[in-house]
Amino acid sequence: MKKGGYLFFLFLMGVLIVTTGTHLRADENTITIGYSGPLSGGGAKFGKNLQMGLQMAVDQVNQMGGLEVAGKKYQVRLISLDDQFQTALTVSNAKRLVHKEGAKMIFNPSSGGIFGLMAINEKEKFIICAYTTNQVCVTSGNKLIFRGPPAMMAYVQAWANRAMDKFGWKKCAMMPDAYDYGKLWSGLFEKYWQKKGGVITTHIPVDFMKLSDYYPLLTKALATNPDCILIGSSSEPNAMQVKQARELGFRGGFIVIERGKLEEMLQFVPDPNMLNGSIGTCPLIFYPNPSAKKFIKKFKEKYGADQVPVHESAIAYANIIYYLAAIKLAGTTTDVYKIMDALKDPRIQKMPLVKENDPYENEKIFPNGAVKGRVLGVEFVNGKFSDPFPVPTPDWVYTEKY
Amino acid sequence: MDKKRKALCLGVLILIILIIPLFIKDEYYLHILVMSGIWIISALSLNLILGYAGQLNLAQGTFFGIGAYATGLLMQKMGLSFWAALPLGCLLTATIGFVTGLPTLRTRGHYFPIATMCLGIAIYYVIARWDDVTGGARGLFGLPRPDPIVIPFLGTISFESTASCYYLVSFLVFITIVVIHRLITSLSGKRLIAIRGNEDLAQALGINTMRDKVICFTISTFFAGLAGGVFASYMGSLMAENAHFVTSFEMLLNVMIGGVGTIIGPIIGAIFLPLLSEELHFLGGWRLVVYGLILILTIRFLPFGIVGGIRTALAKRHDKRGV
Amino acid sequence: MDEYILEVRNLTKYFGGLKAIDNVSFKINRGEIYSIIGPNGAGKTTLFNMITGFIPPTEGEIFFQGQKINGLKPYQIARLGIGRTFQLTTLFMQNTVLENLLIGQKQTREFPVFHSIMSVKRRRVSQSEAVERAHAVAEFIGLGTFKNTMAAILPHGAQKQLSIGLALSGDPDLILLDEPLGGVDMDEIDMIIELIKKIRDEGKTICLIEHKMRVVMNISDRILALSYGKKLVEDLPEVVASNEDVIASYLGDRYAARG
Amino acid sequence: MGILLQTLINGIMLGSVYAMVALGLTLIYGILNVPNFVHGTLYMIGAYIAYFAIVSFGAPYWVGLIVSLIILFAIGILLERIVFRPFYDKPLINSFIVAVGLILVLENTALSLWGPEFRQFAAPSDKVIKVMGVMITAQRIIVIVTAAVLIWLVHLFIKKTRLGSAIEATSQNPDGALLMGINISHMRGITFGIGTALAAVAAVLVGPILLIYPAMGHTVIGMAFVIIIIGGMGSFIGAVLGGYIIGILETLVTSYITNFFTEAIIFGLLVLLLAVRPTGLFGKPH
Repeated sequence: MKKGGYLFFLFLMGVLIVTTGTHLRADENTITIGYSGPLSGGGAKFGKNLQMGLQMAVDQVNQMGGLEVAGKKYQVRLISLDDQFQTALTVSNAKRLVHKEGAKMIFNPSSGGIFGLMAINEKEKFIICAYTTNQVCVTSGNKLIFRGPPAMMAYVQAWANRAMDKFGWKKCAMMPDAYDYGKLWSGLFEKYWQKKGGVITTHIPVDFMKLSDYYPLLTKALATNPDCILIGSSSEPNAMQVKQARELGFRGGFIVIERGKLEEMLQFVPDPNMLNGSIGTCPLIFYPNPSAKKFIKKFKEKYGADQVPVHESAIAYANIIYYLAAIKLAGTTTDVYKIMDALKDPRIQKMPLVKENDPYENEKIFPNGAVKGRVLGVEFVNGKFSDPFPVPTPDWVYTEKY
Repeated sequence: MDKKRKALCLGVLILIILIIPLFIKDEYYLHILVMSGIWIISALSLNLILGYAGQLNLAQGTFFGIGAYATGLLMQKMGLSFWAALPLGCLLTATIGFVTGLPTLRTRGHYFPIATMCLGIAIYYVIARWDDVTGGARGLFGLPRPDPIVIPFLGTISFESTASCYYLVSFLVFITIVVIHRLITSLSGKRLIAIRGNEDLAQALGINTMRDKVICFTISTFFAGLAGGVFASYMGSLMAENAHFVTSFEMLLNVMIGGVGTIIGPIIGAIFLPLLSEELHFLGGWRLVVYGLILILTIRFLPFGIVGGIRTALAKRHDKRGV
Repeated sequence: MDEYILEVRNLTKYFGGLKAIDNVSFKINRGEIYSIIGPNGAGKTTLFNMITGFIPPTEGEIFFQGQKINGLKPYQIARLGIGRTFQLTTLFMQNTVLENLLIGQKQTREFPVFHSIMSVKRRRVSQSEAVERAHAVAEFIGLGTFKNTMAAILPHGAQKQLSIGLALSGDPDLILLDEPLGGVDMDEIDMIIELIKKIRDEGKTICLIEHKMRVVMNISDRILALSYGKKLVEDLPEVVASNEDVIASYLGDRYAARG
Repeated sequence: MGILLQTLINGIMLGSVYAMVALGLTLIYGILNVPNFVHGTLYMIGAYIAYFAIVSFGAPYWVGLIVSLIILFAIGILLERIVFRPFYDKPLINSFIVAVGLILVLENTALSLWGPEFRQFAAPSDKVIKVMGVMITAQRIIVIVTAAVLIWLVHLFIKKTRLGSAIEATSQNPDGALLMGINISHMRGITFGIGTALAAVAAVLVGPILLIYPAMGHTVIGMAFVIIIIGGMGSFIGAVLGGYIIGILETLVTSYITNFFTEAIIFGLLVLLLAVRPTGLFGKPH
């Protein structure tokens, strides 16, 4: 072994000793929020968007002097760990966050990770804040889960209704992403579309993690002469798909699953008119309510004027605000069941922390943990956005199994 | 005298392993220990084919995944008990290992690692896309922990707690070490070393290298499957990513950084590296950058891993004393 | 039993368009030292590789002890009783002399993996037999004092001795030695020649590829001369040495060069 | 018919990218005898450098391409010298680990410095041309033509220059170059540089069509290895032909059979191919 070898060996040992020895253990006056999400790899952008929202809520509360719970002031801290969308890492991270860092709540944005956590969270006593539109996580009976985003079914029906009733589309080619989320979404959509008398001309799941040339798939899809295409990845791959479909001569419309954002897609197509005839979620910036405006302002103050917040950040932000409000309401930082009860307590909407900050002015949280929020849709026609239209969210889309 | 000392050391080590859960109450550290046990089994399995037979199998992580999925599916879809599903899952993995080993082991040199890498990718995609059986990209959830063992008059051993899983995994690690140690110290083990050293010469000496490689490959996939099966039951959920070749990389790193071609090396690597990766979390986004640098530097200065480094150091000291 | 230990009939080998071996036939008698000579590229090593199954012949047949062996795998041929060395000294460099010789033992090559893991007694018995034999071979080839030395750090001559020992360790009837004296010092040459003779005296047959003419003429019972894959002559040393074709194609060059 | 033609053109465009990436990989393999797993990551870096040249500094597309080519050529030489050189006499697996480490370092540095956002730069022309019912954008024609020209240039370099023929000789017979009196370590650096630059050009060419993000290298590296195996590792013609074959095959399988099991089919076929021909289609036998 060379001389460098010894030194290096010593260095390695040193790193281990230092890192294992010095840990910022949560002291008595800290509330820890754990976040496990994709911070590297293909999903990193999504993960970072969420993280920005989470961090913003935490910083805001700390700036106000912390959170007062049962007469005692607490500081809040966020610990983020990378899981690259892998369930095993999510579970490992959660164990670390809960048992080592003292977190009572874990925020996670993938249905796989959430299912992994649901297997242990009641036993190991922590709350899951689920960022998913998947219905199963609120209908499975898990008592320690709450879910931020609206139910998938609300979007499915609203988009399908709009596409058929307003645009008169009948033939739809489905090109959702090849992962769990796209599969669930397109499954629900297919059933509903056919029930309404529509035709699914082809179903081509797209793996957006691969080399992203969509010509081969689009060539195949366009050969079936669809009126519209259902697309469902994040904004940029969606935009590529739109652009390439137009290049191949497609004139119909696009139904955009809510993970994609029309305003972001707009940045990535050379001509806005390419997006004509698209249905998707309404950008947060077009939300008319003052609290949304207030959130955008605060977001830009924190992250820079050129940063436009997306729903991921806003929903994550709202979730933390709710969670912290629930702690205050419950008067305990440790009893997870009491915190869960407080979350569902109608009084929480009246608390100043929530009332002043919730960008969505969420209506309530169902006993199963689903947050009922305000959802708006939008269309893109003639090179610009239409006025937002409300997406109907009857209670059953939040509470029933489908 | 030497034997006695060895036995004593071993005894003390086993005692320490047995009483660890009495001192470590922290759920998180116990979890890390269980995971280390699983990584140890998988690292030893890779080390058998890589360190002794000299074949760089980059599909080992995929076999881990096959074992995990096989065990999980046998429990969930066929309703088998863990105690039946685990051996069946390992056998199934070994069977697939045997069938895929036959064509891939025909290749030599750099073609073998890349052939197995392709094999791993192909199988990964089958697992990731075969919705009806494997659950596709969403994975498998709600896999049960091992069924309690009922011992008449004494009570039952349940595996709900992490500590009990720790004992189960430790036991399996022990079995793995014994089997692999017996294999490599036997005359059959000498054949593997011959294949690693020079395959042509081994053939000229009358060794059926193809048969021995296939057998070794099959045994090593069996243990990869064992690690996977335990993983499935312990974690309760599986994703196709568990069969991805990134898992193979991780195993390979454990083996190489610990010390390839030794029994203790992969064990050290499988404890040390996951711990290092965990402890570097404080670096945030730069964590994997530092981790990568540490890998490069380790392999640069300690080409035979931590164990290799310690050995050379000891040999040097020995030499100095001798003079 | 057949008088010939090895018979090669009409052997031909093409590499692409190149004819490396062209219709060569010969027989080796039991117990003799049989040498194959020829300039570089004459096809000597190719011949060895075909006899030991590493390369399939394009045409022709090879018989060992009356049994047809072409088409068999190298390990099968080795087990029938043909040991060989390689032109470049080929050893298990990272292992000791004893370990090298242990690998070559019959017990080693056939011991089942199942018994390695499951049995206690069989394992111990075979192992001690093999170790005992390996010790014996080490003594026989004259490396008794180097038993625990790693092969890579042996002197070149000792490595050659060890490679012969490896070929010998499976107790074969026929041993093919590919340039056993290649690159060996003068004082080590005699040791290896003695070793070859000693092996012959044990009743084994030896087939030899060698460039050192003086040695070949000295120890061989018969010699086969090849040139560009063709058989020039096969006869007693003195006859071969005086053959004009041989002198022209091979010896001539050398002797002429030495002037 | 129109669809088949469209599919074939899609395949050729994909094949052009593959051929360039695989060509770089195979050159490096031929000389350095290491399977360079970092190749995909360098492809990513190449795309980012062009992005910064074009978007941040306002350089024209072709300037961006050349800047990226030159910088990646230099990076290639540096990496060879600093990272890979100590490992030539070590077993394959050591350079393999180093490659994995390097991927982690480069990719996560890119992630930390430049963020996870998807990026893209504009094509020099957005025109869509319609011929015989086939739609093809100008950029795709640029990709196909530039790739063909570059491959031809590399071919000329290898056949006509002294250094090039030394590279060819070395990859066919490692002792060959010594006879020609060429400085091997010098040649290794140059080859690594050229290989890396080829990956960079491929990335810049598809930059306006695909998305640029830190993990983008993963999407090509697996396929590139498939290609150089099919072509026979180290074989120039094998890599180029293999690139086009796999590009077209992948597109055909995707369009006509399944896009769900494309990889399983292609990688599975490859394992079978290796079982029949253990050194690839164009490779020399052991």
